[in-house]
Amino acid sequence: MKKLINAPEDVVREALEGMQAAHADRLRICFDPFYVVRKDATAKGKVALVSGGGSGHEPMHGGFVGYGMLDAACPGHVFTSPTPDQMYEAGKAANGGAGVLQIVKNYTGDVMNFDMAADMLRDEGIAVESVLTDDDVAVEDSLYTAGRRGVGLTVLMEKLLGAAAEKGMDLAGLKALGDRIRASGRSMGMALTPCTVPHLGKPSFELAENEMEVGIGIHGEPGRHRVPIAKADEVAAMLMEPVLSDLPFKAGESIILFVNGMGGTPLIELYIVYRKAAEIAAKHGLTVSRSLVGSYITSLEMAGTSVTALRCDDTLLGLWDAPVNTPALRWGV
Amino acid sequence: MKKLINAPEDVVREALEGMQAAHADRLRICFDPFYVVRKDATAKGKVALVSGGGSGHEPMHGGFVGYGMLDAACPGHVFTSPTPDQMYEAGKAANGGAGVLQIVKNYTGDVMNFDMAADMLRDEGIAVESVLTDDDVAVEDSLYTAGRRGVGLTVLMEKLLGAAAEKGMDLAGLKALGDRIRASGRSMGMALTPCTVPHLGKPSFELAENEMEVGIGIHGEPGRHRVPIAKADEVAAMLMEPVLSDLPFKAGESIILFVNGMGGTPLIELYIVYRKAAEIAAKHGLTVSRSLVGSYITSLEMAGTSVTALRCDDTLLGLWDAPVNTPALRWGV
Amino acid sequence: MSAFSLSQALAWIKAAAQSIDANAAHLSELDAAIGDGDHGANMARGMAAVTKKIDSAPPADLAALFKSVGMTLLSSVGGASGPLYGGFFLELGKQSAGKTELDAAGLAAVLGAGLGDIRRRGKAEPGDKTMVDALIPAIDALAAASDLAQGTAKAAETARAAATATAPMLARKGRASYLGERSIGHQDPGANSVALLFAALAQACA
Amino acid sequence: MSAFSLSQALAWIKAAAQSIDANAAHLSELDAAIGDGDHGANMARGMAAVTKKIDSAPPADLAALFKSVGMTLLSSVGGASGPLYGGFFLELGKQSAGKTELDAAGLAAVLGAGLGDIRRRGKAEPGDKTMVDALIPAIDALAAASDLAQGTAKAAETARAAATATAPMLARKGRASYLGERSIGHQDPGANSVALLFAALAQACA
Ligand SMILES: Nc1ncnc2c1ncn2[C@@H]1O[C@H](COP(=O)(O)OP(=O)(O)O)[C@@H](O)[C@H]1O
Ligand SMILES: Nc1ncnc2c1ncn2[C@@H]1O[C@H](COP(=O)(O)OP(=O)(O)O)[C@@H](O)[C@H]1O
Ligand SMILES: [Mg+2]
Ligand SMILES: [Mg+2]
Ligand SMILES: [Mg+2]
Ligand SMILES: [Mg+2]
Repeated sequence: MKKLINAPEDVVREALEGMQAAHADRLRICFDPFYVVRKDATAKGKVALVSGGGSGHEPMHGGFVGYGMLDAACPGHVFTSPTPDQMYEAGKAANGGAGVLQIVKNYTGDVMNFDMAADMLRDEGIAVESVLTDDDVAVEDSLYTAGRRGVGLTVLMEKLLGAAAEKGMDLAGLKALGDRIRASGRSMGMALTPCTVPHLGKPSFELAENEMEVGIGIHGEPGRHRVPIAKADEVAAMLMEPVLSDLPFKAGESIILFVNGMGGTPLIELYIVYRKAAEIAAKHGLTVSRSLVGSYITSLEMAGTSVTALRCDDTLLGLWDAPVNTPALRWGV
Repeated sequence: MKKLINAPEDVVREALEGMQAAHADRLRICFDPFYVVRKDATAKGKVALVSGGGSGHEPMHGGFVGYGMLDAACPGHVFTSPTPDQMYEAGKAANGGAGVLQIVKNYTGDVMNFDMAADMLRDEGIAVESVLTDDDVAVEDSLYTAGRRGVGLTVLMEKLLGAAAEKGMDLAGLKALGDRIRASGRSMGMALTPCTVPHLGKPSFELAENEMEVGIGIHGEPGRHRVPIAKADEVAAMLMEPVLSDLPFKAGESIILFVNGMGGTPLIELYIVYRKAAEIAAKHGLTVSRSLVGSYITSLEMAGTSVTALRCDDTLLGLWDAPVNTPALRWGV
Repeated sequence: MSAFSLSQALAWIKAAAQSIDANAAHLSELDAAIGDGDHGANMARGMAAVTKKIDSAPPADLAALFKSVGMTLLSSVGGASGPLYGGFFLELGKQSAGKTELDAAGLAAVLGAGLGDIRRRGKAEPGDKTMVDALIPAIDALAAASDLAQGTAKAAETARAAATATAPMLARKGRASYLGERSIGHQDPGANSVALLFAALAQACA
Repeated sequence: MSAFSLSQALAWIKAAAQSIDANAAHLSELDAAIGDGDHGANMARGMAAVTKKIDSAPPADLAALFKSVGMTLLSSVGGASGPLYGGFFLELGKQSAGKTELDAAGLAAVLGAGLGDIRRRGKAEPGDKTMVDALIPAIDALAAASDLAQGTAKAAETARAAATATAPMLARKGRASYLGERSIGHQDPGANSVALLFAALAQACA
């Protein structure tokens, strides 16, 4: 296992210590239990946005804590949902009196743990709402299953709701806006290589030199299909077509297009994928109004990419353009 | 070769097309010859900052074009210095009447090509100065060799000189400031894995599962020593100690500390390295006044890291904090 | 043995902690095949925390023990199994309030209530390829027995067989459900940790 | 053959382009061992551009041909070899201005001027493990000959041997210098492209 770590059991704590040292001007990190919170208290009357999930997806979520985005984030162990006590403490620390909005990726563990934390916060008289992301079209949806995974849309969700919260939107409004965003975005990902969970010490699946996995999530799990490696343009099409036809996005609509790297793929390749993804969007009659290209929701050192399309109107574009000041996403301030 | 590309010969052009599509609001990209330039013309009287180098180091340099940093960047083929005609055209396009400052990494090819371009620009009556970066302590310096490589310091140099140029500093002032920065910064890097140049199709060197290379550059070349893989804390020490003792940095001084990813290393690992690098700096009596953690000067999909320390005073810190608005580095605006 | 009291319960939890620790790598490998490869690490971390907790603050009765186990698992396991096993033991705590001894039927009833909590929370049906597929038949086997030692032995055997029998199932809950057809042919990790828990229970009641 | 004129020069450049193209992978592999693995691709891209250029705009004389080759290499090769080979051919162009025929000594003088440009620009000394180590003995060999065919053949042979002889050298210029001691044992890629150029020259003058 080739990683810049010390011991598997220390990965999360030491990375948080590094974050604390690098961003002491803006973040406060609690180590027992683990959570990341803005250094400045949440403004009175502003809804606190709390997210979290397993570690290994950096910069998500801790790197998105800051003005215009999250108020707090709870990192779990690598690929493991954090626990209710973390979410409870983070919610209490971040609460500014206007309640807590939880942004939860749709995984059984995350949903159950956040639910318990919400109950604990409500027991203390704090209003709590939750917004789910379940944008991964690679997973077949059904009433009888765990449903779809939350992936790339989570980044856009956190940015947009963060901007709305900063503008003073109340808890009910944020919940409704979050549900609208949830219903308007879709994603799909692929991997050229697997990743290695530190405490496992070996790749979570094996891929031959000429194979890739299509329809992967962000936890090193195998995808839906294993196919021969293909050119970037073909990969972009394999991801974009299911994404666009799922919602479906309709000609004339405007989208935010997000091409994400899985952690081990360099930016030069992401731009090559973006090039084709934007071309495919245009071919479908869509206007790409905003774009994001980079590794924002990762799966350790996995090589691969995911695309996310979010249908947007002027309200969402305004929220997208609003100032944000976090370690990983920053503009306008 | 597992890469999200189409054909090796199209990598640079297609990545530039993707950049153009993603950043059309702020960048203009010329395709014959290749260069990236700000969409808005350089302000009259502002010195134009032009850099460039082989591709494969993204976001450097194209991702650093924008307010407060570069005016233009010339991408060469992968790991190949761009040609004088690119630099000449980029210089002409970016010149705002106050001359052109070239920021050149110290490689034989880059230096010779930029020199030729400078002569061509001077022939047209444009004032040109060049600043070199040669911060890699892994390379032994001597009068009789090509000297040290320019690596991580280049990112800091482009940020700081960009801020100074924006504030109206003239060409001679920028050249002097650049030389001071050059004399105040040192770097060193290591690799856990090699990288594969697209047109070569196979890794530029081989590393066993239990080996790493220390003292690598950013062009996939082997390093100075091959050693057994070590813990992140040991790696941080292997890089920081030679960096700090080379200048040498002295107790009581203030530094900007930059922990860089080589392209295939995820952020969670960089924070673990940063943690120890900051600790080592503190142990040497240094104050880490600013920090940067991320993959800013890469070597395709190589896994590994480099550290850069730059001695700084209030002037440099002020320039560091000044607004910057580029695709890859942005704050204050 | 005819009754399950605090000493058996403590022996159960300690044996379970040891067995989970010894089998952590195997559980994680099962999870790597159809999930995210952390089930063994999650459970081992949780059971180690439990051991530390009950060593430092020995619980006075069954209810206190199970509550302590549940709370500790909740705040140390994470993932899907954290709330499921956490809630399971919290429910065991509630159900054994005021009780000092349980016979086979009584223990089965308490465990059944714990299973009820898992099913309420996780909404898994039998055949969905989850821990529920090992819990149901194991608890049924215990409920059908009159002797605690024999009943728990039978339950352990049943849980083991049921865990193995999850292999051909198509996962409809948890991470393995994302794999669809590709989940077939691999045993469910949670059903396997259930089998370890019941083996430890049988050992403690032998 | 006794004189080197435009037709030999054109034949040289075309043969060189073909040979560089055929050996590009080998040159890049040599460069991968002690540099960045692009020398073959750089030279092949440059010589392909040269071929295209002189096919579309056939030069009128030696000076025009070499200037065109130099300018094209400058704007298409990049790296260290771009300015070095570009400057070399530009110098050949200057030196052959007004000349239609060169004998062995004349050609050696022109090539020697080109070498001078490379040495001014690159500041490499003999033994630094660069293209200079192949150029010096090859041009010397041509200068010592009276017959062009024999002289270029001897020069080609010498360049080839000199390229091979760079292997034990410690690199002091270019990227290979970063490797220090580890550069020893590998041939210099630029010296090898020089050997290919001289083989093509001998072929064109045979
Ligand atoms: N909805 C559910 N109901 C019951 N058990 C479930 C459910 N979802 C998952 N599980 C169980 O949890 C196990 C996985 O636990 P673990 O790997 O620790 O968590 P995660 O899936 O979050 O990584 C599965 O093998 C399965 O037995
Ligand atoms: N200073 C120099 N003087 C002469 N030749 C040099 C010098 N530096 C490099 N070279 C030659 O250039 C060759 C490398 O060319 P190439 O790989 O195309 O460029 P780069 O080193 O920029 O990648 C070396 O093998 C060497 O022969
Ligand atoms: Mg998990
Ligand atoms: Mg090169
Ligand atoms: Mg799991
Ligand atoms: Mg080279």
